[in-house]
Amino acid sequence: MINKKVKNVEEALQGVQSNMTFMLGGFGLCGIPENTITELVKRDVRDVTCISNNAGVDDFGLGLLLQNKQIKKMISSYVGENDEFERQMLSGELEVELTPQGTLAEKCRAAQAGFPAFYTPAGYGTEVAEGKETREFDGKMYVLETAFKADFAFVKAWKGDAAGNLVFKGTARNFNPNMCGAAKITIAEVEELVPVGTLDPNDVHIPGIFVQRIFQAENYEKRIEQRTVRK
Amino acid sequence: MINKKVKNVEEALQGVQSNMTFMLGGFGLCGIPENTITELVKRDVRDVTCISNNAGVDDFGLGLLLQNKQIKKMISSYVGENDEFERQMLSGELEVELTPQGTLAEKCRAAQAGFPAFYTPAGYGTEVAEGKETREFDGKMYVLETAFKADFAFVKAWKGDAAGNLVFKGTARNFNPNMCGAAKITIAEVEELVPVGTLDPNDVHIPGIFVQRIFQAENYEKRIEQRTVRK
Amino acid sequence: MALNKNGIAQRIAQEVQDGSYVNLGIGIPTMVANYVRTDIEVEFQSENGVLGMGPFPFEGEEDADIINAGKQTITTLPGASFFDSSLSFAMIRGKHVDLTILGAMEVAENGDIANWKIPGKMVKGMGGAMDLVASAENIIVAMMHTNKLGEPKLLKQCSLPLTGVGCVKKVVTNLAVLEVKNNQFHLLERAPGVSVEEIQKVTAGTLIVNGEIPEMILS
Amino acid sequence: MALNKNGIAQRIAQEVQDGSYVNLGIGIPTMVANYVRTDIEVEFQSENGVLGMGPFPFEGEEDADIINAGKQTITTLPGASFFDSSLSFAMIRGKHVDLTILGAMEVAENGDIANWKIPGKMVKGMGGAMDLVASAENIIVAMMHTNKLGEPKLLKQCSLPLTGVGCVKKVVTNLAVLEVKNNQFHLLERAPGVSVEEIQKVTAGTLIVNGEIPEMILS
Repeated sequence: MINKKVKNVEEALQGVQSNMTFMLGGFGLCGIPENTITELVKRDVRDVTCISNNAGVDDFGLGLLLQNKQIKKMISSYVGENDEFERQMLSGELEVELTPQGTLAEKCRAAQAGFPAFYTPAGYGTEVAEGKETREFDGKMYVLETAFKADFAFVKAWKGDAAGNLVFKGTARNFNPNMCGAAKITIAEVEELVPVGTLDPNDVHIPGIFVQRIFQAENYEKRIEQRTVRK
Repeated sequence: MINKKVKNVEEALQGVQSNMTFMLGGFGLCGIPENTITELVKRDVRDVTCISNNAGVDDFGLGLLLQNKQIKKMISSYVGENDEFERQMLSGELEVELTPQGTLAEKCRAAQAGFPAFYTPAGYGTEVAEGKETREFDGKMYVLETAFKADFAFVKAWKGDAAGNLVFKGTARNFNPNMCGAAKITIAEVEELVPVGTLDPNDVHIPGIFVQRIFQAENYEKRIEQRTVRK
Repeated sequence: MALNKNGIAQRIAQEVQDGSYVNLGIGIPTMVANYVRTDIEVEFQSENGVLGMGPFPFEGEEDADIINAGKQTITTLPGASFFDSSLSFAMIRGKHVDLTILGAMEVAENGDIANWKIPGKMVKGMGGAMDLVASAENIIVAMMHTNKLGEPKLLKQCSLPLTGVGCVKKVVTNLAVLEVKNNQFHLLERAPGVSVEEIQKVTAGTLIVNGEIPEMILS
Repeated sequence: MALNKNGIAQRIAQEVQDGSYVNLGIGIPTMVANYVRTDIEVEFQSENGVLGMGPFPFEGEEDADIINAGKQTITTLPGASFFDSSLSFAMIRGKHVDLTILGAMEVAENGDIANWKIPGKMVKGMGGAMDLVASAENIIVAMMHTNKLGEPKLLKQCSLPLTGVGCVKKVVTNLAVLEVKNNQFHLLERAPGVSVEEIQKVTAGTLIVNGEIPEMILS
């Protein structure tokens, strides 16, 4: 068993630098690597490009990095719910590349799986396809999209072990598994680091080979964006 | 919950006809849809194309369909261990298309996921790439491969429920999940059909949306090709 | 009388067929789930990674790890499953989801849809909408017939940046049910008490009125 | 004296680095696992969908659902995982597997490898070999230096249909350890008691002999 366990978030984030490209798991505030984001805010890491489906809210998630003006460019599918984001985007401080959500997921998976490019129907005939190769297969038009290239992938799992195996919970899974192994180095923070051998090999969502470092996270706020209940 | 449960293999195989293209899960004899194959042998279904990583052995698995001369063409990555296969292939009775194993898996997944084509490095510079488009990305050469098209996918799972959710065991998983939803109709045979609600939603390997029919299989021989033990 | 948003959702619910997988967009589409007949089997998919969504949780039972694409806390029904984003869009792109219901800013008579961007305004992004409209076999748009200024949203050609081309099959508005085919809007039903003339007046795209147009029946 | 197959496996085991993921082909490569140092951390991947393979099971403990790519019954170690074929080749194609060890019929001085097809004979197929050699960062070939007729297998150019182009980094045979670079075979080590001349005689590709060539050390 190859040991991926590191002591804490400080040790996990060794080598993280300004001007790098990061992938961050999560959908809205669900399943985001909270501990990693908190540590990135502490560090003087600037002008980074973040690949993340969303951009957090003003005072939580990636919003914290935005407030701190650490982000140069966001690659996302949906960036509402964030005033500071809007201000920086409209003022031109922040570069934004909007990508269809399924394409975003697959650009991660392509990087993980060694595919340089793939054809998808999403965005054909729209400004998303501008400047991209398009092509017909069986009478339908597709857009050629390329794999992401990133330095670090930061993901959050429910459980994990020192071998780097990960298990996710509910919809906190989302982009996290697709980002594992999609960057040069993948760092996983987990709610519960369990002893090696306790995860059922059939139920591992992401085998440890895709993860370089794993650490037991400290605590999770798990903020809910839209608390909706029935009467 | 949309009910996919059918009574037995006879009901499951409704609509299966000669000249169709089938996908069959399994690696060697591990995780093959035994009940489905037995039923296909009983039926007068001829001149079928089978997409399957292997072709079984002489008297088990797809070898049974070969003995019965029901197969017109095999699309596989490895077809050793089968004398009747060899005889039919060398005599020209059987058409064989050999595909790198990773490409075979991805051609299934592409069909499942709505990708018409993808670029892979496997087979570049070899006869597998002959007649196919090749292309350079970042200084490396790739071959354009297209998604499979099939009428039926026959898969075997360990557990499943009436919603069509599937869970696989060990390396009997192999191609089975990648074939689910990769054909017009996917039929799953399971060792154990469990009550809906008993599978943990986090541990479902294939959500029911990819499966059209599911049935409780009768018994499994689960023959071992290379019984290897330590002393 | 024109329908309110609940009325639109109620009418669209009639389009949901037994045994179908349905993806509901944010806004009116989300409300459709409340009106689907209870004697048919339907499963709701949300692109953030859940199939088999149930109703909102009871107070105190919210789980931050279980949300829908609108980031609302949800519950799941027996037979539900969770999965990653790549597999979620495999369901969508691979045409395994049978029906997509979403909102729109504009729909053109050729089935084009615009629903993600207003130039000069803050752009929030397309989310999963472009993937959904590019692949779904059956797309129903739920929207008001006109915008806040009273201007038509059913057009000869979209003026806003497109989300997808030639993909919308049906539109249900506060005034009408329309089928989109052969580069025309075909009027199928009127909202109760709304005349064909009223609908024609606020429809900029080609409107085909064939014979007597029945009123919607909302049980 | 030329090595036997176990000797080749033993020598290759020295190439396996601490902390690496390794894919072993059928034949001699499978035997490498028996000789890897026990004080280093290595995980074995098999393309049929398992990471963290252990030794063969004890008699009576075989499980038909747990096999390796050679269809042999295996066991798994703590920390193991099972996965589908698509994810398995994501590991391989995505360069997550660090070292691939496989057999060959021919290797050319430019790193080309042929190991899947002999024209006119029954063709069994390439299995995962083409995916492995097209993507692995580090590929070591384990083979006999000559074929059954005594003819060289280290060639200027492969005569058999290729499995992959320019991909082999190192070859370990019963006679020698050779590095493949700059379109040449560089002799690194000799089997105990085997002379440079003997190796030269059965090597058809360009053989570079730089200085004194040490004998392999097989502990």
